[in-house]
Amino acid sequence: MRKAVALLLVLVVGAGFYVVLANIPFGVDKADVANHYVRNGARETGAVNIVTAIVVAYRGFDTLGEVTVLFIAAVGVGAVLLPASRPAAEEKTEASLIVRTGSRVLFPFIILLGAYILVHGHLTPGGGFQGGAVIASGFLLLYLAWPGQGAARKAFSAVESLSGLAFVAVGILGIVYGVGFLGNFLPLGVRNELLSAGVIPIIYVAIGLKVGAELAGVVGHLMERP
Amino acid sequence: MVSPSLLIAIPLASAFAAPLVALGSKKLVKWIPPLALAADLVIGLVLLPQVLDKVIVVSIGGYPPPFCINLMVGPLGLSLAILISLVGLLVSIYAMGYIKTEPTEKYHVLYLLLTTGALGIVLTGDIFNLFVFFEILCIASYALTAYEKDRPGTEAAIKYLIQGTVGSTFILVAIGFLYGLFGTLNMADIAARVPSAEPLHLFLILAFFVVGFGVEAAIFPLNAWLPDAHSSAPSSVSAILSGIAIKTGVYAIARICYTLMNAQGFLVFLSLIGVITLVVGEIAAYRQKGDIKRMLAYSSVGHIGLIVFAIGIGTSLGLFGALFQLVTHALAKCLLFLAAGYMIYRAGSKKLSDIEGLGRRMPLTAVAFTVAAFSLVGLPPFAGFMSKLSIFCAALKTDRAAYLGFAAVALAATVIEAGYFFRVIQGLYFKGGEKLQSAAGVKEAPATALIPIVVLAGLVVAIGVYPQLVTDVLDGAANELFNRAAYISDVLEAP
Amino acid sequence: MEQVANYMYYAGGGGLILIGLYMVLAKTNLVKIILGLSFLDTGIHVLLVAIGYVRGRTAPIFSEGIADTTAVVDPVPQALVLTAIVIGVGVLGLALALAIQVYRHYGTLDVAKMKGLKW
Amino acid sequence: MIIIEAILILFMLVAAVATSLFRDLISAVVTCAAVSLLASLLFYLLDAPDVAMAEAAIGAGLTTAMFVVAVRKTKRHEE
Repeated sequence: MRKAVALLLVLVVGAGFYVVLANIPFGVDKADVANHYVRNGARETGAVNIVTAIVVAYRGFDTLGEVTVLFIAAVGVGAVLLPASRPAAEEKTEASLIVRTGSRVLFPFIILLGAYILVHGHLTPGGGFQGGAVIASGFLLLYLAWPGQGAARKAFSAVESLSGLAFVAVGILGIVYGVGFLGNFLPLGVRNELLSAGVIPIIYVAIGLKVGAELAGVVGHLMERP
Repeated sequence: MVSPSLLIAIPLASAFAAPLVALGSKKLVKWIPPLALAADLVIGLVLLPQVLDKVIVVSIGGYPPPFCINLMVGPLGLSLAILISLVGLLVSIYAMGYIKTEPTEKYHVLYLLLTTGALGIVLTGDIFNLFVFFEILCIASYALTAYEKDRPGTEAAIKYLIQGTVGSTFILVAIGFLYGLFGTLNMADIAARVPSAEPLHLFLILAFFVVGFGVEAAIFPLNAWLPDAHSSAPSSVSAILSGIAIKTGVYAIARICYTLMNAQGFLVFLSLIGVITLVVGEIAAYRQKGDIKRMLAYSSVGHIGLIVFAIGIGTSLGLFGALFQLVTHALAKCLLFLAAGYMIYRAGSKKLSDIEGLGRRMPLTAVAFTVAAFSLVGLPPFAGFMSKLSIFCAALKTDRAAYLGFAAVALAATVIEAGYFFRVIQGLYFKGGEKLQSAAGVKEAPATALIPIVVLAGLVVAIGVYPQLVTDVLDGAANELFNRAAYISDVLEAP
Repeated sequence: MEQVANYMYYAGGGGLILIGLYMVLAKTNLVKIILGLSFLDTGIHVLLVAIGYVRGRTAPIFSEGIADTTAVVDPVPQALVLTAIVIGVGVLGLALALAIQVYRHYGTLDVAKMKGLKW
Repeated sequence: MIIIEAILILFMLVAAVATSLFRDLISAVVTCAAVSLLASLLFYLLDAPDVAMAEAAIGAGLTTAMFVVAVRKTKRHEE
């Protein structure tokens, strides 16, 4: 019964998809506002990766909202799970020697890779989200190797807070400089150089640290709590 | 001049700072939401005269509107933002003493971000940005519903999360389709291009939107999560969910139907959904003889139905009535949940039979509860009377048989509503005398709870006696929603 | 063949959404339902990126050596999807935390066996 | 080229159906990760390298880890 109703609803929704999608041709240029970004994005923002230019400069407000969503998820996972009882956490068996040694060797490289990705967000594919996710997976490795160690919970929440505040502070500095919230008030610099594109690298590093700390926090909460 | 973007930046920055403050002292965190929301309230009130004169369009990022996200600070957005800050401020004061389950610092952060999400929804002028803020609101409410970590709360939260996420999916699909058809995400820009599209496609996209936002607004038949979530959450959370969160869903539906899509043909259908929701909600509330919060939750479903019905009338007067009802219901239902919260806390039970007779032990709380209940039923001289009256006037003025019929049904539903509220109030004052001897410890709520309760009760009476407090602003707001050509030109021709 | 080439990405994304929707509606195991939610997300991401794709163009990155006039695909849906992916992982994390909590209370992940509140 | 893309999409859908059919939740989670990985390949083919990276790191990596943790803390088999 439940399955039949579900199937019927799915079919109705599918029919709706079909009707609309049939009218949106695939692989054809229908971009309108996007053409402005493509033509002027690199010049206006200084970032050669147009996706980064959109994510951080043109639609930076979305990104601010979206790191907030992740922040809520990290706080919320901590709030809805019961607090970890200390003895239970210590009972866990340690991982094997291979895992521990391996993660000790790999961890710095993973963090380095993550940092590279998030610093070069305006020049190459990648950026804050991807770099942050890589950093978080480095911490996932640490959790696996040393379960129940609590991996510096306070440091995580401090990084989370500071990078979030840095993001908002850069936005408010925009108001102070008269270019509006989240506007760019720094010189654009030379294209394709690491220190170019105004506030984009600053904001993307803040996003990367925040996303990394938050994802690591979500995974950590899930793994540590009973 | 203060920048309206501070309305969102201040609560966000405060929420981000809260974990740092918590590292120093956990006691201080509970002061953050009231302070941030008070700052917002002040900014909103300062901007109000200016906005009533001329709308403010703020480009975020410093590029002209179709190319970046803009805030549309018009009479509608700003009046709702003021309502959200006001209600949010009062509930946050209440929560300072009410929330005792650990980790309290996380509660306050989540609460502040929930209100931030609501503020973003009403102020933004970009459809994808609206989705992002909607997600902020939803995720914060899922987490807060499960905050007590008890059995009903957790179960209600997972139900709410599943249904809400499916709803968000529909919204995102609709946004994708809109982008595929029009190549833009700015609401004014889309609105300007809508006439070029085929009606069938627009109808389907609108249907996806209404289903998506309808989950949060709890319109029938998407309201299954609401009674559980609103009755199982802590009372301060129920208050903000019933007062603010579901209203943002209604706001989004109204904004999309009027400004974005200009869906005149869809409005009768919307009214029909509203009336069905109203009847279902009120009947379900009447049948709740056990749990007072569940009864209040179903009553919220009913009132959402009434607001949606008024939105569907499709005249400027109808929109005015809808917004008026939205404001009065937000104030009154928030008050009911706050008052009920401490009655439940003192009586130690959610059962209607156990709070009987509390009227003599907690006089102020009980009087406030009565005021709010009378306002919701629509008795003069309380605020609810004026708002219901304007909705029925608007429905009668259309002179269309369908709306006259709907209005008659809605009136009948109001009678049902009066039935169950009078039952509770009768119990509060005239029953349970013998039980009170044993419950000698039951005393009045503490000051942190009484301040918001008394202020809200005062507002409900003040608006009822002197409706001009809000009618001028709401008139402007209704006109903003009704006059989409002005909206488009305000945004796209902004300097 | 032409038709297949034109609509296969839409079919992939839309199909994933529909499979996810079916799992959410028909399954009773909470982890399965949450897996369905994850498919809903992934499906939309594929759909959105496919809507922004333009044949015969390159990725929207003007690195050194690539002229500014190079034709690129639509970058906006990609930016939206980046945002949506991160939102999705937040929701999933919270959902799984709640599922663990539900299991602690009920000892089962089967939503049909939860009698606390009406489903 | 189109054939390869079509096969990838088909694999993705098959993996998704397999996820819904598996009784063993760990297997279901692994096929779900496969769906994410194939989606990330599709993003790459659709000229979206940024999205491909994010989907591979977040969708296939971290989400899978979270699912595995959740399944380990609850019950492994769907009854």
